[in-house]
Amino acid sequence: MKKILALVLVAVMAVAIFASCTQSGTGGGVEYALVTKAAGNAYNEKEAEGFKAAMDAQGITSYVIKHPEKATVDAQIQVINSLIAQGVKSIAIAANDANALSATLKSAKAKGIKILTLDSDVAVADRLTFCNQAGVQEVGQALIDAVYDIAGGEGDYAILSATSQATNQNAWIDAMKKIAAADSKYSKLNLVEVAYGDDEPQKSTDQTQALLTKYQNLKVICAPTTVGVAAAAKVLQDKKSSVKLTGLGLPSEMAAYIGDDADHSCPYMFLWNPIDLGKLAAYASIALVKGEIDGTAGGTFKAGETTYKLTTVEGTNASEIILGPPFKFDPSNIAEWKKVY
Amino acid sequence: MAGKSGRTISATPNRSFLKTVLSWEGALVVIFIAVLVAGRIMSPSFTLDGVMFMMPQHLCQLFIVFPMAFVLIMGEIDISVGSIACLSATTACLAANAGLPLPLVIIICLATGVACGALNGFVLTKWPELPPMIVTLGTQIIFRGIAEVVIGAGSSLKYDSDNLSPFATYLGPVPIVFIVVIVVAALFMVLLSRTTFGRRLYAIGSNRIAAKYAGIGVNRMRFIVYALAGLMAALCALFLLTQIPAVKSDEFGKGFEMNVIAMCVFGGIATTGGKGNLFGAFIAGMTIVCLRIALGLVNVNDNVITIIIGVLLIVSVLISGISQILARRKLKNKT
Amino acid sequence: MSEELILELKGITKIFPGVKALNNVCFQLRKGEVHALMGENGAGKSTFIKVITGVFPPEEGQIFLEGKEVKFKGTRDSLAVGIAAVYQHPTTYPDLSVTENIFMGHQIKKGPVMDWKSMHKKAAELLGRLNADFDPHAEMGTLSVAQQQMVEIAKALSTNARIIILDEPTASLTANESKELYRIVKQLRDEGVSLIFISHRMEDMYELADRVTVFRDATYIGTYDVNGITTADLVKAMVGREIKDMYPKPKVEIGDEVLRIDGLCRMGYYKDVSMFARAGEIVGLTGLVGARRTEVMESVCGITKPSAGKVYLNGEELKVKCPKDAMDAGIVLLPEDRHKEGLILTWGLGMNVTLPVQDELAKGRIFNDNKRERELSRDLLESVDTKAVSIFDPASSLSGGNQQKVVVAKSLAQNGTKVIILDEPTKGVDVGAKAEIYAIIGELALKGYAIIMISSEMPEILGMCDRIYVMCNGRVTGCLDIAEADQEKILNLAMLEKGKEAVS
Amino acid sequence: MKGFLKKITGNHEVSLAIILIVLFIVVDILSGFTFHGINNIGEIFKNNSLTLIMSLGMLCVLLTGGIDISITGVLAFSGMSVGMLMKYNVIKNVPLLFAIAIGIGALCGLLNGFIIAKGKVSPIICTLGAMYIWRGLATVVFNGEWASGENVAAMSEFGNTAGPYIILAAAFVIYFVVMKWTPFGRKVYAIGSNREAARISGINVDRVEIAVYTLMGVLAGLAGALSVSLYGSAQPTMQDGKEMDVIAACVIGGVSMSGGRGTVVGTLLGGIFYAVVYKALPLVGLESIWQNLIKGVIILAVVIINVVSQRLSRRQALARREI
Repeated sequence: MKKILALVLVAVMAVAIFASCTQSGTGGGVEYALVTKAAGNAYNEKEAEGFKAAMDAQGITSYVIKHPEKATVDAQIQVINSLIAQGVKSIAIAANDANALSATLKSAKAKGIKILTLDSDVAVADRLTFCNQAGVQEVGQALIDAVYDIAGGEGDYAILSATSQATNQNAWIDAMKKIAAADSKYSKLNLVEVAYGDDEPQKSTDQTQALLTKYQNLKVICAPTTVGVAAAAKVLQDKKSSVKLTGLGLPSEMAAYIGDDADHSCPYMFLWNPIDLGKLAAYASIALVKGEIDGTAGGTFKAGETTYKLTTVEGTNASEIILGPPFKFDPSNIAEWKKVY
Repeated sequence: MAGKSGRTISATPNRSFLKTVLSWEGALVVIFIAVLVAGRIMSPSFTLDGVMFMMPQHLCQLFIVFPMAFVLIMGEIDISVGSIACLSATTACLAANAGLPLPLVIIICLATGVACGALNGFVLTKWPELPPMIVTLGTQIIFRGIAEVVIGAGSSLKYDSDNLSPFATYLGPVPIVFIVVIVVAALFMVLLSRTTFGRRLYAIGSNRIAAKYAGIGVNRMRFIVYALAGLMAALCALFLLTQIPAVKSDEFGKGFEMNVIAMCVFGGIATTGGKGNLFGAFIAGMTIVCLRIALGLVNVNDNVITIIIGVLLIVSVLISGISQILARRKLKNKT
Repeated sequence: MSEELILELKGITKIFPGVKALNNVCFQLRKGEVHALMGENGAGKSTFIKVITGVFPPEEGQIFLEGKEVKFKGTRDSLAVGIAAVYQHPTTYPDLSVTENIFMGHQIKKGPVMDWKSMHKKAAELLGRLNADFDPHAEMGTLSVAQQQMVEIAKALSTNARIIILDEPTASLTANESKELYRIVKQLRDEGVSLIFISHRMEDMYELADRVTVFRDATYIGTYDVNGITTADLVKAMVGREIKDMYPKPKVEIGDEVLRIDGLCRMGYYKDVSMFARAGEIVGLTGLVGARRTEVMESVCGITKPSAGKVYLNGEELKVKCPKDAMDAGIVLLPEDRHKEGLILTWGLGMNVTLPVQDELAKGRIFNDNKRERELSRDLLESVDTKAVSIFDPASSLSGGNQQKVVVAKSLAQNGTKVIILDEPTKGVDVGAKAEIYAIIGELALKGYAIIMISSEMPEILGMCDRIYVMCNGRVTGCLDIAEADQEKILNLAMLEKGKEAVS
Repeated sequence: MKGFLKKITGNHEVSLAIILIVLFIVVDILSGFTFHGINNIGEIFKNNSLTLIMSLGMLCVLLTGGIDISITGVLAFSGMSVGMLMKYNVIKNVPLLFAIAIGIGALCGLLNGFIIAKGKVSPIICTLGAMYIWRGLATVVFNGEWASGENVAAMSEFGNTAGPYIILAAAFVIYFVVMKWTPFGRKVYAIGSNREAARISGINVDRVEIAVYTLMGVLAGLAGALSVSLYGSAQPTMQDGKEMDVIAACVIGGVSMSGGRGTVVGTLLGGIFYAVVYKALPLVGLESIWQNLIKGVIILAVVIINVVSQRLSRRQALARREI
């Protein structure tokens, strides 16, 4: 009896495997790969959309976009390993952690795979170049100015970041702090805490509430992460709190909260275009594989109509490609942009 | 030396090849081969090199399958192993970053694991009426909590040294970790099926009170097994560090306990204790590893794999339930 | 008592996987009678009860209630027509209150919700009717077994049962508690309730029953008037043959003192227990249930820790920290509950027998020596004449008597044994197998072991032992030599509470 | 006085309530009397409403001697279903969405119950498998999408009304009545206390068990919809790993893992206890990083203290026994 049941089990499994196989249907060799931070995140989906658009525009079909199951390094390594085993030529990756991927990326490098990063960087030795969505300096400046403006020039503000290890959030926050320290204009602004919501809606919600409870005189929260800013916006708007919000957010997610009146929690916010970032990563991948650039600073390549240049990351000899300055979303343009991404 | 009535009792085991093949382990081997064949058909990258390349990351969990099988055979459960791996990896990182030599790093890592396991064992043997599920749930949160306090929430602690790289190398096409897993598997199999230690485990799992009356130090055995689970979790952490050279308190080893329990149960080990063997658990673990690799290579969403494992788990347990019910019916019809 | 039948079963057959538990059995119960149901273990009594209450629907046969045929699909149906059962092991809910235990399944409701107030009131009434003096709010788990049994009877009464079935109600009761139960049974009978009760104790039957029905090997043997049948005839009906020499005690030369227990205490269990046993001697340890005989012997064997006192073996003080220490020293315990403490039922007989000595047999004390284990276990099992085909048969497949033989074989496995402690060796063993076990015990004494036998059965104590210790409520109240011992003396000592004079 | 003390220490719920009140007052003083505000208390309930609601279902499951670790998988699947229905404008009606989520949860729970009761599969294994399945389906079926912001605006608005509080209160009142005063509730206790006896006294054990797991599913489904409305987002990984919090809340509240023991009031206190500590830590200056560590210590401490006090009272009873 057990035998028959076991055979049934085997059959069920075989069917399941082949069913899932046909579902994916990626035949042929894969050359270009994009690995995002995790499945589900709308921002990541937009990056993927841009990557796909650029590849399609170049007539390249041998590419794959992989969203790891969860926003963990473990899941990301699993995905990268399977790409290495498939023998891809380049991997563009938005790293979940700056340190943890190094062993995996080294073994990819050893197999001659071109590694580039976008959105969040890894240790510079582990990649050829980094597609930077916005210059650190520019983002820091835009955010601290927004805080200054919304707070009315003085008062307490807090930052709700992703994780304490998130490379770009940390860079932006550092830049904000440096700019604020350098100019006496910002001397009356007081940063009370940098809280971490780990890019989870729930934890971000909890952290926002904790900030409100802890600091009664809080005027502004600045959240330089799309997940954090959306969670904080909901908390503030639901509570009809007098605390206002700014940061980096997706227009489609934030449209409900953007407005100049008391009913809305966010007067304005910033972001670059993740679709463009995805496109940039795609063109950079192609350029690396074709040998147009080799990852050293000074090289140039064409992305559609625009020509991009590899610049040096401050304090290192590694390169990065800067997408452009952040874009401001306010009540006047949000309705239009929320349809785009 | 027959008794008064002169009745004799047979002492020859009744083994048959057919029975072995038709056992659950036999079925697992068939499934394992089916997965390999299906993988080969589906993906051109599913070659020996490809599989071996992807294996190390998945194989680490197998270290914990063996001691977990021991725990389950005793009729208990340990859901803190993932956290123990996390904490051991943390101490290993601290030790390595402090510049300690590799042997010392390894000792510190393994000692952390044993200490954590021993804490489980201590609490559970000091107050045997506590359910293992709740105690290890508590320590699960505590161990990870300690790692969190040490590392910081959401941050990662980098293993800042190359000295683990010998463990990440290959012997021909075979990764070192695979060889170590095989060796460990063999050791644990011998321990369970050939030694008095293993016999005691089955005795405890089948009837704890009778085991005590037969002179088995039940609490001593439990303590040893939980400490062993800690040790193997630390070994898992060590090898995982070669793959993921940084520890995040909320990620490292997370969910391992459930994956490992699933492998054990799929391998025919009953959570009620006293039943199952390591060969089944090992093959089940390898099947799941290869399934993950195969589906990963054809770019199937990892969640599909999760669903398949869930279905396999329930179906495999259902089969034994159903076959029992059917066997009973059959017997009834005979009489 | 009238001749009118309230319940009649005809041609009942019940089949379990592999066995016919009941084979064409019939039974008649008259209105207002107390009807005893007797038979050896495995004769089918308990199954029969479950057929009456609808737990197991029979494969064949009919049930008539007051002449009308009824069919029970579950206990719900039988309860509805007024049949209630009180099972052997109280089937209570230890975590719930007494009231709830009484009314489980037929709660009093006020609209959709339960009416706790009237249930408590009704429960108190029912308990009052049985002269029980505990609070219906009390948690069931805190009550004694006798009190729990009262609750079970109250539960039967609460359903207004016309037929109450008692399955071995006195098995775990003390003599006084049994008397209380007799009173209740008689009271119920006088109120017009018909009762069926199952018991192994002849005294129960003579005290209460009007008629007795005997089952053997799943078949119906006969129904007799209690006054019209002798004990010998009844035993013959139950066993199917005459038993000539029940207690084959050999003549043994009694040697030196082997075991001495001196002033052993365990807080809350027993106090100042002193006794000794000599080589070749069979020492009886008796008393009522709850005298804590088992607890003393478990401490001697290292299962529990005594709080004071010493144990000497061959004149040397023995330090026992765990059961293994006691076994290594040469003290072996055959526990009372075979299923729970003695055997691993899912294992083969062979592995069960060699479990305590697997270390000694193992190669290098680590690797199991399967060949040696198999040979040793086969020899031992044959030496006690176990009815089994192979040492790989699971222990669960054997009958109670044969399981007990496996436990005996297990206790013989190790070398250097000096003292064998048998805790209720014939409990739940049927009459035929009992005699065989007594024979084995006699042989063991002949081999020079010191034997301590805990038993509640007076005939077995008087038939087998050389000396008898009697315990009451955690104290040794006396030691009798076999020559001076009789049932009355033992009972007096067994009921000798501290500070009171012997009741004569 | 002695009797009073005994009553306090003898009853898990009472002692827990007292500890909770003391803790509350201490925290209130330490935080400069900001803790007792209605907003703060409201927030405590709201932030923990998912755990609290699911702990009711878990209570019943644990009472029967089972366990269900698939609840957050069910939560994610039902929550995602609701989120996607809204995102693609299929259904916008909030009550209807709640009903759908509850329906999905009920089906998931029914499946668990059926496999456990009829297939005689051990609950932890069945629900472990179910956890994998529902969590996986939450991603695969909806292609890994998220729904948030404007997509789920209607649900989100509901989350900001008194709705969640009412649902929470209603769930507890209903469960309190059902578990204490209806035959169904008592059957659940009976099964956990002595399964064989329950069978013999005519309780359809299988049916009750299936009902218990189905109810667990209902509550997990409800929690899924509630999660979407409280956090304004639905993503496949939502509430990952929180099933252990739910079990922990029950255990702290005095529910026995072996079945038969535990009350609705205890469960509520267990859930709040946890929540108050969680909320209080940052207020008394302990960094949030210590929260998890302290959480684990609390769980362990509560179960150990329980055993120690049981042993103590048994020892006292033995010492009183006359020999």
